[in-house]
Formats: sequence, structure tokens, C-alpha cells
Amino acid sequence: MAEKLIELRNISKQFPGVLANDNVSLDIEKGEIHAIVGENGAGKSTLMKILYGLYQPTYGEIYINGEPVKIKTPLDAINLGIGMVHQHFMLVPSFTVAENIVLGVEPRKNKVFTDYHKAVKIAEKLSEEYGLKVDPHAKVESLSVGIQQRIEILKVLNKGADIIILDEPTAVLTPQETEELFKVIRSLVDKLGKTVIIITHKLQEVLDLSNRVSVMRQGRMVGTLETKNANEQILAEMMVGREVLFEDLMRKNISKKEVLKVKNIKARDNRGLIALKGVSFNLHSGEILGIAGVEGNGQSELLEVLTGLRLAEEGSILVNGVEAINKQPLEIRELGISHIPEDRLSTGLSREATLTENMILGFHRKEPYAIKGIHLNRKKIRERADRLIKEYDIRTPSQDVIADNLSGGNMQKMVIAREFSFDSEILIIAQPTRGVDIGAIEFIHKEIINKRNEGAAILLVSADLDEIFRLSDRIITLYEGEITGEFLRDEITKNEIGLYMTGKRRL
Amino acid sequence: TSEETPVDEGSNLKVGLVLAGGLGDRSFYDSAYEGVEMAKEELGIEYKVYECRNDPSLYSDQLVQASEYADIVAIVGHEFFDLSQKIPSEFPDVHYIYVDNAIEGIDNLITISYMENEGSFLAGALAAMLTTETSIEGIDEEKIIGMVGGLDIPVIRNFYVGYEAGAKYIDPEIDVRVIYAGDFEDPAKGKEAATALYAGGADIVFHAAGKTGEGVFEAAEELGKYAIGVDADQRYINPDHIVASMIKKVGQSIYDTIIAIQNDQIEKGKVIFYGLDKDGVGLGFGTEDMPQFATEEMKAKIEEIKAKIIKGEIEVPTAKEEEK
Amino acid sequence: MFKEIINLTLLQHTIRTATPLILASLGGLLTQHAGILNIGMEGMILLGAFFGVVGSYFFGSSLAGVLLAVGVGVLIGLLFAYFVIDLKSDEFIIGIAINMLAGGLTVFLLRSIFGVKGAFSSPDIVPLPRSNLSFLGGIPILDTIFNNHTVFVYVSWILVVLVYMYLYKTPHGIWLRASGEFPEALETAGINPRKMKYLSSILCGIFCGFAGVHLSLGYLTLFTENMSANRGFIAMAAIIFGRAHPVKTLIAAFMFGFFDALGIRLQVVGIPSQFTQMIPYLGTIIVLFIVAKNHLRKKKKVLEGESYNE
Amino acid sequence: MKNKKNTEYLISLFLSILASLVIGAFIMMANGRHPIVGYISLINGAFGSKYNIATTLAKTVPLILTGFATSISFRSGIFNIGGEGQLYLGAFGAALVGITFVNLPSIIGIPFAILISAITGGIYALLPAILKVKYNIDEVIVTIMLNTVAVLLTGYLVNYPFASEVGKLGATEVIADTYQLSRLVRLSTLNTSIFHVIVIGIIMYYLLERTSIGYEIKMVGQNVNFSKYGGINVKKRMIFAMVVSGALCGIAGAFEVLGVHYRFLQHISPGYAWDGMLIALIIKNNPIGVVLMSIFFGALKTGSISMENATGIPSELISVIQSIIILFIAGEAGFKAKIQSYFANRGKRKKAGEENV
Ligand SMILES: Nc1ncnc2c1ncn2[C@@H]1O[C@H](COP(=O)(O)OP(=O)(O)OP(=O)(O)O)[C@@H](O)[C@H]1O
Ligand SMILES: Nc1ncnc2c1ncn2[C@@H]1O[C@H](COP(=O)(O)OP(=O)(O)OP(=O)(O)O)[C@@H](O)[C@H]1O
Ligand SMILES: [Mg+2]
Ligand SMILES: [Mg+2]
Repeated sequence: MAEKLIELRNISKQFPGVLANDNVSLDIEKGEIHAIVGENGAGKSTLMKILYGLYQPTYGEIYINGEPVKIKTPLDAINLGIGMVHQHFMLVPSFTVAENIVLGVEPRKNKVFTDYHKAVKIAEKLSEEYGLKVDPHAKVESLSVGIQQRIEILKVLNKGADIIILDEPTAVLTPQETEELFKVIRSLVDKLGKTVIIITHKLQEVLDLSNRVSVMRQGRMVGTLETKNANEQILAEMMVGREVLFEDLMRKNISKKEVLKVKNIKARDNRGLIALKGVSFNLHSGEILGIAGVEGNGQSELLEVLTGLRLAEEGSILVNGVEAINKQPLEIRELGISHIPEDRLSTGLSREATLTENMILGFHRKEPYAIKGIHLNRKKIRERADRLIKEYDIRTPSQDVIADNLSGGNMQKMVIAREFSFDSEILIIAQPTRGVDIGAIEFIHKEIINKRNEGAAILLVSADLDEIFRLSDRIITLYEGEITGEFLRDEITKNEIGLYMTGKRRL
Repeated sequence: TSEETPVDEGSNLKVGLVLAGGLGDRSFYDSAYEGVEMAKEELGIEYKVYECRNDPSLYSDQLVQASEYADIVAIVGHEFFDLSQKIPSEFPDVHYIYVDNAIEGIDNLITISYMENEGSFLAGALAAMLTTETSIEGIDEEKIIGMVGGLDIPVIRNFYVGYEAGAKYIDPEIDVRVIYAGDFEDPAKGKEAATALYAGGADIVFHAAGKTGEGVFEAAEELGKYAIGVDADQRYINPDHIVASMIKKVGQSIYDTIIAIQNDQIEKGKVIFYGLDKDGVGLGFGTEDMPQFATEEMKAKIEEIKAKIIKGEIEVPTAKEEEK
Repeated sequence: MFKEIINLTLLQHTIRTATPLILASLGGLLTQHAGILNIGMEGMILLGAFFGVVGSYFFGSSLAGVLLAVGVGVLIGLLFAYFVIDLKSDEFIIGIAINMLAGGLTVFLLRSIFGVKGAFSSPDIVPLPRSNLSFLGGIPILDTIFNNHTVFVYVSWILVVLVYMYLYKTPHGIWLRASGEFPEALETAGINPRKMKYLSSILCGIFCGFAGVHLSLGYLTLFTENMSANRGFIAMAAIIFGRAHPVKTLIAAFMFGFFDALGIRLQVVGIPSQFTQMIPYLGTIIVLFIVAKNHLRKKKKVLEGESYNE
Repeated sequence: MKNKKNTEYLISLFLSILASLVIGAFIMMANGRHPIVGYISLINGAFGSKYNIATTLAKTVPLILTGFATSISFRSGIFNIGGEGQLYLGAFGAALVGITFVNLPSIIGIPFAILISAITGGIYALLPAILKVKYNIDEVIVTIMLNTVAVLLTGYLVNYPFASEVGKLGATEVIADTYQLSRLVRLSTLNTSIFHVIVIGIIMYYLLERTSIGYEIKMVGQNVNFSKYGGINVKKRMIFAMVVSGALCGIAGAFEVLGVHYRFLQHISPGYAWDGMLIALIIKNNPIGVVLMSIFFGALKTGSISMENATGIPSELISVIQSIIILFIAGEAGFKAKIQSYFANRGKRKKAGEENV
């Protein structure tokens, strides 16, 4: 068997209240692509952060090429040739791409000053070499997540890393972007003999990409196996610790009535550029309308306009015949629209607030939680929180924990629990399972379908085509702020729809 | 801060000195402090100082604590106007001396009111005479003089009206300019204010601005101009540029009153006005060894004016009348 | 009358008044970039002023005064950093505490060292040297404006350039800014953000020390209680005003100085002092308002720039 | 679990105060003073007699009000540093009522004066709030500027248009008797305003902790996007919090006039709003904590004065000690973490937990 490059031996990591890693051991072989899968909160990121020197293990040792090493800071890791692309990107928003790529290893002129031109050269050269296109002068804050992903990778490569850790790199990528990323990863390994550790929730990706895969559950290492001996079923069961069956979601056909009529919406993005060039569609009760599109083609702006978070410059939104264009978010909610936002961290919840506080938002003025809309009824509020935590299987010690200490998946469940409990007629759902594990995905998909079968009208936006196809009754494609196609789900294939998503074909 | 003094056999008369502001202003409050210090030396009393550091939330408490400690309480600062009418009646056996205001009819309260306008009148007269004395280096024939006030409040305005009147008395078309620094504790501001006045053509600037005044002196030195000090005889701070000081003998008057109380020769509930007559205010020219800018004629003129004011031949206006 | 107000001394006054603000705010904007709001500058200035006098008085050299003030500045900077960065205490509270500490300590030491209260001045305090730029002698206007200032006036201008270069042209400066905007990003890049934050705080202590020394050994030659007189807070306002950009902050500081000079001169015209003294403060708000309004208008323009029907 | 946290916090709070008092003791000894004597006279000065207790309580009145004022504004994520200015204008407003409507009976007059002070304070806070939400102008700088403006403006008013006839004071005339809150303890300035403060305190606690408005304010302060998304009118909540904050400061000013000085004095506040802000920050905007901490501060101030007078320990020393106390309280959490991780490290365990990436 190949030589062991990295050995993690009996690693444990105790956080206040949480044992994030429990005596975990893991071998990484030189030149392999090693996937790590596991449910939310299984401890994957923690383990990798330990390897990268961001956390110190409570117990356990790390060996590299058989030598015991102490990795006290990321600098130690970098010097050992380890690089990491984080689940939540580590880029300075107000800096340019070039500045971010060379951060920490800036080229200098006469020893003191930054040589910005050189930095730009470096950035250009790297993006040449690895075929990751970026504009070195652009400010990061103005770039899509896909691009930011590339920058992160270039940053790591620039530091000359031989071992590259990718923490859920595909969670935020479109199918096209994912494919490109995988090409890059393969070439890194095959051409340059680098070693890659990749964390992901998408088992298909694991099977496509990796040589070996390790599975974690609740902080423990369940096992490592050759990918060729694995399949989705096996992995899923190892992850969840029970049988998961991907049975087809059953759909009730129920009488459809038009509840939402969107006409000719025009709006701009934050930079003042046109984002929506006149979008029109309608939505019926008891159906799921999927919006497919490459990220940054106006989905975000569309959702914000529909939920009152962004002003439209033209157009009309009729909710059961009531005009809702440019109304306050509250008024729109009162009209019966609930919203699961695409970015749960910055919009879906308050990280400093407890689960209780997070889950009462929007009900905090409604009987019986607020008597006369003012006096908060704590008992009722807490009861409700406990109920939702059970119903939606949110993994938390108590409802008094602040949201920030939940893992990504559980945060998402919390948001979904709150929004679904409005029992609104219309649900606007964005990226419902981004960065969420299979167990949770199954659960969330079922909940969505149930809502549909109960007669809710659902608008679904997802960068994950599988998800769109799995859930939608009807699909429209959005490209550069315009609708380029509309289909019933079984009228079209994934590959075909890709053409509409990229504007190569239009109706 | 309270200076503990060893209990002294001779007399154990206790004096509490209550200050609205704090010690170290080298003028008003320090002068009051000298008074009790003198009383300690000469009469062997003991004393404590109660500083309020311009914190209104301390006025009442400090006065009460002083009253509980002392036989004689000397209250310094117009800020105590209301309290001086309440607290004394609560402590009938304590004698109160209230400096810098006028309250009548409270048996155990004697108030001392200074005619700062009279003293300032002399200062104004002197400045007016000096500002054309081109023989003195740095002085031109322009008829402009200045004053820097701490805050624009009645007491300080009283200085100003006297100063202005004095100058006009010497020469009606003299131009008297005042700048209020807006602070008693910012010498830098004082320096800028004075600098502006000097730049505007004034050669002599009178200050009534506590620590802010320190900046006036610095400006005078830096620009080779001249200043007039206030309250205490401040010439010692910079004899070459401080030509004189308008002295308010707070310490002296407190000392005198303490003696009067001791010897029981005081009319109860009375206001004592310290003007030029009682030498409560006046001009100080420092000590012999200092260079004298004011000529003998000038000093004579000052004396003449002083006499006239005491006789009532010259009416010195006060701030209040001005506002009418 | 007009020439009473608008004359060269107005500019000199502006420059003199602005200098301590510039020095302090340069320090404050460094911590600002490192993600720390430092309202302890007031106290830091006061300590600088005091120890400047101490050093100059006892060693008979203004340089000694500067060095002592700098030393104290470093210490107080370290104290601030330790609480805010290592103990993660609220920077507001620590700032206020430092102001209190400085207030009490200076008064206390003034008494125990010099045996005086309130103020200390003495011929033995050696002031900072004044410039004599003979080459300006020829041009009277430039001469009156730029000549015969104490060293720190020029130091402050030089520091503006240096700080600018540092923040925007050197890797170290880039790290400092990153440590404020996104420390995790810097850490994962292998640079310790804590070190950068400490550095900013120490530099702030030093620069505030300069500001203090300039007050007590340059501008004046004495120490009085609370002689910093809110300059620390105004410096902070200047930083916020200048969005922590060295040059913009410099402009803000000059604006304060100018309004202050104007205010004092307007009194001579007979406007009540309370109103002339408001000028710097109201002026600032008005300028902020105008700036913000223009900003909004510009944004609108951008929006109208482009149309839908292409 | 929350309560456990609170008690834990109170304990370490107490410990850090203790620690700083010990340091203070050393400072005193270094000055040849007896710390025991000093502290005894400090405590005695603060609580030794009916009068002393009253004096201490009297000092807490403005602190509690300005403390709450800070809590509510900071909670909503808008920083009202302008309490001092709002206090001045509120105080002047109350005084104006007290010298103008001289023949209103107390039952109407006093509430009216308080109301006016709240309105003046509130309006003065409204300005920076609007500049913030409408033009996104930093409220910290604006409120700092407005403080000075208010002091100067009232300074003008009491020296010219409303100057009192007698007594060389920069002050208004004395307010009518019907407006003067009665004193509760002989000689001390403690007055019935303390009862008003209790009522206001209860209302504020209720508002912040038990109502949907308080909840909305808290959420707005934590995450604006989240609040907008949840249907909260963010701008409105910020303005609301700011105005309430200003009103409370205004009321604090009113009580200085109606209860303590019976007229508006130039420089009527020694910086109550700053102390109040400090208190609110130290206590992390916890309403009950604000009250306790205000009493603590009031006691320190009263006690230190008596201590100074009794033992001659200079009050500068007290303010040094006080600043150390504040440093320690502020460092409390940090110290705790450090100590914990120290114990964690012993027994060859490596430190855990405090990193946060
Ligand atoms: N800094 C921290 N402090 C306290 N608890 C933490 C911290 N970081 C992670 N945890 C907890 O440790 C556990 C493991 O978290 P981790 O992020 O490693 O999970 P994960 O496998 O990466 O989940 P996900 O797939 O959602 O990213 C979770 O319960 C999380 O709440
Ligand atoms: N987030 C919300 N969710 C549900 N209802 C709301 C919400 N916000 C406001 N309302 C309802 O709309 C009414 C008006 O909103 P508003 O925020 O003015 O209430 P309010 O809190 O009484 O206003 P104010 O705080 O100015 O007194 C409220 O009384 C409440 O009944
Ligand atoms: Mg993770
Ligand atoms: Mg002349």
C-alpha cells in the first residue's frame, strides 16, 4: 500500500459543552484524493482545523511522513506544506483579488514596500496555470461565491501547498463550476502529485472524485474505505447510522389555483447594475416551481423583490389579486408569504440570539405569543420552541444555546422550522439544503413535499440541479435577469436545461 | 483634598474651607487657601479643605460635612448661592463666611462681596495708559487693549465692564476687546485667544480665566507683549511680561473675618463689600526686585482714580446694570 | 473688521490647533484599522503631556521629555491592548477607564512629584525647539504660515505621509488592516492578527504621547490638570470623519482647527462666545451632512446612468 | 441555565471588585496610608448613617436613568453618546416650565415638567437618529458634537435671556415651590425623584425584557438583515430606541432641577451620562444590573469624599482605584477564561475552547 503522508492519531477536541472530535484517527496517503463525509456537526471541519493549526487538539498527535509534528499555528501548517480552503471563505472583502491571493506572502520592492504589480502578475500566472479565471484587480466583495472559491484555491496554491484541504467546496457551486473544480483537483493530483482532502455532503461527488473515503458520525470516525467498494447507500448508512432509503417522493395531485402573479419585474443589484430585465411568471397552490440558473443571474434579486427586501423599479406582484410590489417585508408576510433565505448566516438568523429568540421572529407580535401584540408570553414561546426542535429534529443541548454554536445543517433546520410553522399559503425557498447532510436533506425534502401536498404554493431556487429536478413540478430558467425557458419537469433533461441556464438556447 | 493639621494646644478652633472648584488655580481658590493657612500660622486654628472640583453633585455634601467638622466654615464660590441660604440655619452654632456673593439676614452667615469691577477699573486704566507707551519694547501707539475671560458668566463679565470703563475713563476712543475662552482649565485655548488679541493690535491683555490664563502669559512672552494677572499677585509667574495683577484679597478678607468672629466683633447676617476702600481689591505691582513697567506718574494716576472711586466721584458700572 | 478675522494668524492658529489632533488621530486611526475603537486617547494625551514635562524638567532636555512620554505611551498602549485584545474586554470601557486613570494619576503625581496642585510651570522646563526655516524668509506669507512652529507641527505632517505609506503600501500595513476587517483571514494566511492589533495599540499610545508632549512642551511650556481638554475625543471625531484615512483625517483635523480659530476671532466682532464656540461642532455636523447628501446624489446618478432597453 | 450564567457572572464580578480593592490597598500603603482605615471610612461614608445612605442614593438617581438610556440605545445597535447634551436640554426644559407656569399645582406641574424634559431630550436625540437612518451619518460623532452644543446653548440661555436676577449665578431663577420635589432625609439632597426612578426602572425593564418592542430592539441590534427579513421596521426601532434614550437622559436632567438644585445651573451635570454609559457597558445592558451598579458607583463617589475628608487619603487616589476597579470588571470574562484554561492546561492537557475561527 502507498506511503502514509499524514497520520492523525487519537485526536480529541473538547469544546465547552461539545466533544467535537472523539478519539479520531485518520491516515492520508500521498497523492490520493481523500473524501471525508459526515452529518452536520460530525466534527469534520474541527478535525481539519486541527490539522491546519487553527485549533489545538485536547488529546492526540499528528505525524507527517512518520515524524511527530506540533502544529500550533496555521503558519506551522503552511510551512509543512498544508493548505486549507475553508467552509466559510477567508477573504478580506475590501481587498482586491491579487491582494488576497498574496496575503501573508506579499512580494516586495526594496524590502519594505508591497510590489502590487508583481502581485498582479502572480495572480495572473496562477490563474493561467490552473485555468481558474479571475480578475486580479477586482474587489472580493463584488465577486460571486464561485469566483471567491477560485481565489481561495489560488491563495493556497500560491503558498506552495502539497496537501490541500477543501472544506465543502462544492456546497456553493453550480454544476458547471463543480465540474471545473473537479478538473482542477484531478490535474493537481495527477500532474503535480499533490494530495487532496475534500469534505462534502454530496455522495455522488465522493464516488466521482475520491480514491478513498472516511465517514464521521457524532465526533467519531466510523471507518475508511476504498471508494470503489462504496456506493451512496453504504455511505449514507454509515453516516446516519441507520438505513436511509431514497424512496421517490409521493405527490398528491390537488386542485391548483393561481395565488401569485408576477409581472415584468425590473430591479438593480447592490452595485446599481441591472439584475432583472422584466421577469414574469405565476405560481399555483399545490405546485413547486423551480428556478434553475447559474448563480448571479438575478435569482437573489428576484427573491429579495418578492419578499420586500429590495425595491423594484417596475412590475407588479399580485398575491391573490392584492398588489404587493415594493411593500414592507411585514406587509408581505401578512399577505401570507414565508421565506427561507439563501444566506442563513446573514439573513436567516441572528448568531448571537438563542434558538428561542430566533424561532419566535415574526410571531413575536402574534397571539398567543404576544398578548395584544406587545406582552411576550414566555411560557408559550418556550413551549413552541421545544415543539419545533422535536418536530424538525434540531440537534441542540437546549433552546437557550445561541445559534452560532449550531452546525450548519442544524441552523438550516431551525430556519425551516420557523418559516414552515407560519403555515403560509406561499413559500419562497432558496438553497434549502446548501451545506446540509443527507439525513437532513431527506428530511427537508420530505417536509417541502408535504407542504406542497397540503396545498402550499412553493417557489424553489437552488443551485443544485438534482434538487430542482427532484422537487419541482415546473421549472423556469433564469439567465442574465431574463426567463429563458419554462418546462414541466418531465419535459426536459438536466443536460438540455443547462443550455437554457447559460443562455445558449431560449424559448 | 483635606490637609490634616496637627491639633494645636493654643486654640482648637476648626475652620472648614469649602471650594466650588479646586486648589491649584494660582488665583481665586489658592488665594482663599492662603487665608486659612495664614490663620493657622497666626491664630493656631486647624482647618480642612473641601474641594468640589466644579462638581455640582458634591456642593451640598461637602458643605454639610464641613459644617459637621468646623466651628467656622468659609464657603468660596458663587455656585453656593442657594446652599448658603439653606445649610447655615441647619447648623446654628457654626459661623459661615460666604465669599463672592451677597446674602443678607441670616444670623450665622457673613457674606463677602468683592467689587471686582472696581479693581478691574484700575487694571483697565493702567492698560489704557500703557498701550500707547511706545517707549516700552513691543508696544505700539495703537489704542487697542484686550481681555481673556474664562466663561461668559456674571462674575467674569463684572471684571470686563470694570476693565472697559477704566480704559475708557483714560481715553474714550480706546478699543477694548474681550474673548471668552469657554473654559477655566485650557491654557492652550487661553494662549490662542491672547494670540488673536495681540495679533489684532492689542499690546496688553488682562485675564480672568483661572488656569486658562496661564496660556495668556505664555502668549505674552512668546510675542513680546504684556499681560495683567488676576485675583492673586501673579507677577511672579513671569515678571518680564506680566505688568501687574488685579488682586482680589480673598485670603486676607477670610483671615480678617475669622479674627472678627473669634473676637466676636461682627454684625450678624451682614454683607461686607470689599472694594478699593477696604483694599479688598486693587492693583498689585509685584515686589521691588521686579522690573516696573508702570511709571510713577501712572501709579500716581491710579491712586488718584482709586481715591475718586472711593469718594464716589467715579461711578464704576457692574455687569448687571450693563445688561439693562 | 474683516481683516480682524481673516488674516494670516487665522491660518497659524488653525495649524497650531490642528497639530495635537492630527498626532492623536493618526494613532487612533491605526487602532481603528485594526478593528479597535480607542476612546482612551484623551487619557493617553494627558499622560504624554505630564511625563513630557517630568522628563524635560528633571533631565533638562526636551528630548528626554519626549522619550519619557513615548515610554509611557508604549506602556499605556500595552495595557489597553492586553485588556481589549487578550482579555477581550469592551474597548469602550477600557478607554473610559484609561481616561479616568490618567486624570487621577496625573493630579496625584503632580502633587507627589512637584508638590503643586492644578498647574506646574517652571523656567527649568525645557521647551521643544522651534523651527527657523531661513529659506522661507524671503516669502513673507509662507514664512508666517510655515515657519517658527515647534518640531511636532512638522512631525505631524510627516507622520501623515508615513502612516499613509505604511497602511497602503507595505505588507505590514496590509496585515494591520486585514487584522481589523477579517482577522480569521489573516490568521489562516499564517499571520498572527493579535500581534498586529497590539502594534496598532502601542503606536496609538506613542502618537498620543507626541500629542501630549506637543501640548505641554511645544504649544505651551507647562502642565495643568486635564490640559488635554477633550482633544482626544475631537481626534476620535476626526478619525470617524475621515473614515480612518490618514489624509482625510488630516483634513478633518484642520477643519476643526480652522473652525476653532474662526470662532475665537468672531467674538471680537461681538457675537456671543457661546455661539462662536459652537462653530467647530455645528460646522462638523453640517459638513458631514453635506458630504452624505452628495454621496446619496452621486449614487442616484449612477443608477440613472444605465437604462433597461438596450 | 441563563440564571446560572448570571449568578456566575455576578460572582466573578464581585471577585474582580475585591481584587481591585486589594490593589487599591497596596497603592494606599505605598502612600503610607492605612487601607483598612481607608476602606472602613469609605464604606462608612457611603452607608454609615441615614444621611450617608441618602446621599449615596441621591447620586444613583441620574446614573440609573442615564444607564437605562445607554442600555436601550446600545441594544438597538445605535450608539447614543449624546446623553450629556440631552440631559442639559431636558434639565433646562424642566426649569423653564418651573419658572413659567408658576401657578400650576404640583400634581399637574411636576409631571408636565418631566414630560417636557423627556420631549426636549427625545427631540435632541431624534436629530442624530434621523441623520443615521436617513443619511447614514455616524451617530457617535454627531452626538459627541451635540453634547458641546447643548452645554453652550444652555450656557447662553442662562446668561442672557433667562439669567437669574440675583446671586451672580449662571443660572435660571428658582422654580416655583410647587415644582420642588420634597427632600426625604434632613440635609441630604435625596428627594422623591427616587420613587419616580423606581417606576421608570420597572417600565424600562418590562419594555426591554418582556415586550415585542424590546425583542425587536434587541434583534435589530444583533442583526439588521435578519430583523428586516423578519418584518421588523428597523429604522423605526432604531429611532424609537434613540428617542427613548434621549428622553430618559432628559428626565435625568429634570430631576437634577426639580429635586436637587431647584433651578437650572450652568454645568449642572458632572458627566452623569458618561458614568451611566460606563455602568450600562460594564453590566452588559442588563436592566437589573444597571440599578445595582449605579448604587455601587454612587456609594464609591459618596464614600470616597467622606474617606478623603476623614483620612486625608487624596481623592485622586480614589479615582485611580476606581479606574482599576473598572479595568478589572471589564477584564472579568477574560481573566476567567485565562484562569480556566490555566487549570485546563495543568495535567498535561492542552488548552481548549477559547479559539473561535
Ligand atoms: N468554536 C467552537 N466552539 C464551540 N463549539 C464548536 C465550535 N466549532 C464547532 N463546534 C461544535 O463542534 C461540533 C462539530 O462542528 P464541525 O463544524 O466540526 O461540524 P461539521 O462536521 O463541520 O458540520 P458541518 O457539515 O455542518 O460543517 C458541532 O457540534 C459544533 O457545534
Ligand atoms: N414584526 C411584526 N410582526 C407582526 N405584527 C407587527 C410587527 N411589527 C408591527 N406589527 C403590528 O403593526 C402595528 C404597528 O407597528 P408598530 O411597529 O408601529 O407597533 P408599535 O411597536 O406599537 O410602534 P411603536 O413601537 O412606535 O409604538 C403594531 O402595533 C403591531 O400590531
Ligand atoms: Mg464543517
Ligand atoms: Mg498700542
